[in-house]
This record gives sequence, structure tokens and C-alpha cells, in this order.
Amino acid sequence: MAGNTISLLYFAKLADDLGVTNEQYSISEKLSLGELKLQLSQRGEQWQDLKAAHIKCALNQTLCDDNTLVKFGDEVAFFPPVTGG
Amino acid sequence: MAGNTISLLYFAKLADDLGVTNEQYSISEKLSLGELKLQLSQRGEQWQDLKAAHIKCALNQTLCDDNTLVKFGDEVAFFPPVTGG
Amino acid sequence: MIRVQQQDFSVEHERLLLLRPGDSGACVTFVGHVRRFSDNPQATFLLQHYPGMTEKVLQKIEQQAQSRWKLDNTCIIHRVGELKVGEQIVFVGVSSPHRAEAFAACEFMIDILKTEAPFWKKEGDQWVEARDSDNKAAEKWMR
Amino acid sequence: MIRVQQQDFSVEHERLLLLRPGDSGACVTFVGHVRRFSDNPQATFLLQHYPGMTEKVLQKIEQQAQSRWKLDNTCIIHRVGELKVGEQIVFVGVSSPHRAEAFAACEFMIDILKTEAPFWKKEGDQWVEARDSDNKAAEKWMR
Repeated sequence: MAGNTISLLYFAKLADDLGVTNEQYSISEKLSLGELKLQLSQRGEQWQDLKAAHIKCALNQTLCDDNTLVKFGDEVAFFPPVTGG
Repeated sequence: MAGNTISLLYFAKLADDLGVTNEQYSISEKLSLGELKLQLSQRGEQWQDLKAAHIKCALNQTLCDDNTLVKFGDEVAFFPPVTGG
Repeated sequence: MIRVQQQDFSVEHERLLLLRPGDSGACVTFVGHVRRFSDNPQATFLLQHYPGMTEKVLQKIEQQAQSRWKLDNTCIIHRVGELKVGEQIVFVGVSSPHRAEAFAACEFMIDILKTEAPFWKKEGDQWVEARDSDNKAAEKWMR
Repeated sequence: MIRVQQQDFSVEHERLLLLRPGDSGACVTFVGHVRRFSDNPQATFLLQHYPGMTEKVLQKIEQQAQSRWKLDNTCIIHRVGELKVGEQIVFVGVSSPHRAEAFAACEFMIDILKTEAPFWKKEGDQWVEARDSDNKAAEKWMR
């Protein structure tokens, strides 16, 4: 199973709203981050948030956009604008 | 005598060049700082430095220009550009 | 040098590590502290982060500062977890031959950290919202 | 608070005095150190000043910073007399609710000090010459 899954991470208010901080997610083949968001957003109303412009995505710990390709074993993180410092 | 004198102070390279750090100086009446510089510059070649554009003057510890009037009891300081910090 | 940690840090210890005696004419430090956000003195302040990515971003910020200005040393330390009002959150320190570079690099590093490093603050029950002034501060370094 | 003194100072002690816990979200400090100016490790570094006027000028600089920015506390300490390479010369510290004000006020105070406060440095036998870059740094605050 690990061969066709990716890790999904959620942080801060987004994690609270979705009620999940991390999960393994199965994909059948390479897909774009935009396609991944579309799939996840079909889970329910709260999940529409993932498509909001202010929600950021990191692929393997680097910020990326919807065109980026996601493949088996990748780590994808979703989070609101950062507020450290 | 103290009634008609002013204090003159010299700092840093200017004091080294003139060979004096402070003195009491007699004046006969109120005069402008420009006039005071003219009087002092007649003491010799080194004293011409007082009239140099880069030499600053403070009257009673506040920067001032040649038009400022100097009167009995005042403290007049001459110094090169500052280099602290 | 960058560090992400729960425990407090000694500003003076970190500052002294930055100095190259005889070379460093200037040392600029920034320390960020938890401000009062509630009338309740028991209210908790939480700093969440994204382990791994945080360190990568902080290292990149340090490298950018070092390539942009002539610096002796740089340091970024950011705390995570529960903190109390008044406590130290973040340290950014820079030493350099001359002061203008130290000021610019120090402000650059905290400005970019504020908009790019994956930390999130929660004051009591409320996640802190991103401030537009932080985006503006970061943008001034892109010009 | 301003001080002119021969003895060394504790940066951390002065920094902690600046903080108003819960109010001060930011604390920026600048420390200036004696740079190496000679191959002779015995070479002396001297700071002369104009007692009385120095204090007046430093107080004015502090007041200008406090009227220009919203600050919690400010501090300027400048040493005089003989110093060794690497030693601390000057401390400028600022605490404020937000960091932009603390950075601006701290840099403002040292920039103006460098061109207006009557201190003069002597490295070995040589009086240090004023630097044009210091005048430019001060002028940027007049715009």
C-alpha cells in the first residue's frame, strides 16, 4: 500500500477545522496538486477551504502551486498564512 | 578679570595641532563667533585651521555658526567632525 | 546558525557567539516577545510549526542574508510550544564589519521569517490572523 | 536613558531593563565594537569626548526618536577613554510594541550619534577621520 500513497499534513486553523493533522492518502497515478485539491474538496463542505486562495501548499517541504505534480511517497502540506516571529 | 573672559575648548586633532585643550580668553565686548575666529586665527599659522569649513563650533554646548554672538562667561568649543559610535 | 526549540534561550550567549573580535564592528539583535492578548493571566499562547520545513526555510533565509550583505555571522532561533506573556519567542542576530549591513540583514531575516517560515500562533482559543503589514515589510526587500 | 562612562556595560542587563513584559513585542539592540586597526596588538584605542555637550546631544537624540516613533523604552550608552580591540564601545537599545518601529529608532539613534555626538576616536597615533558614509546615513533620516 505504501507504494501508492502520499502523506498529507494539515496545520493550525485548517487542521482544527478539518479535524485532522495528518493522513496517508492513496493515489492511482501522478496527479497535479490542483487535481489533488479537487479530490479532497469533495469530502465535504469544510474541505472546500483547501481551494481557498489564502491556503498555502508545500510539496516535500517547499512551497508550490497547483500545477506541481504529486507522485507516490510525496509529502503534501496544507496550511493558512504563517504567523510566527 | 573673570567678568570679561570666555572659556575656549579644543578637542581631538585640533587640540593636538594647536597644543592647547582649554583656555580663558579676554574679550572687550560682545562679538560674533566669526570675529572671535578671526582674532584667534591671527595667533599663527596653525590657528588658521579654526576658519576651516570642517571645524565645528559649539556655544555653550550647542552647535552654532559664525553669526552667533559670544558674550562674557560663554563656553566656546572648537572641534573636528565627530567620529564616535 | 538556526535552531527551532521549545526551551528558552540566552540572548547574551547567542550574541557573544556572533562576534569575531577585531572584525565585527557591529552587532544587531532582534528579540520578539509574547505580547498580552487577554485579560486572563492564565491564557495560554501556543506556537505550532511544521517540523522539517521550518528548518529548511530558516536556513534559506540565513543564506539569502549572507549572500546579500557582507556579514560575519548570523543566527536565528525560534521557539515552539506553549509560551507565557512576556516570554522570548524569536532571536535574530547579525554581526558584521559595519552597522548598515547588520541592521539591514537583521530586519530582512525577521521580515522574511514572518511571511515564509511555517509557524502559527494561537492566542487562547484564537489562531492569530496574518497581518498585511508583515507582507508589506517582506515585499520591501524584493524591490 | 543615556550614559557616558569609562567602564564596560552588560548588554543583557541593559536590554532587560528596556522590556515592558506584555507590551514590548520587539527589542532591537545595536552594539559597536573596536575593530582591529593595526598589526600591533598593543596599539591603544582612545575615545575622547566633550563632557556635558555629549550628554545633551544623546538626550536630544533619544527624545527625537521617542517623538518620531511609538516606543516603550530607549537606551544609549557610550564609553570613553582607552579601549582594546574587540571591546564594546556603544550600546543602543529600543523596545516597542512592533518591530518596524524598534528597528527604525535603533538605527536612527546610532546614525545621528555618529554625526552629532561629540566623540572622537584615536587609533594608535591617528585620529580617525569622519566617514562620508556616516553623513549619508544620517541624512536619510532628514528626508
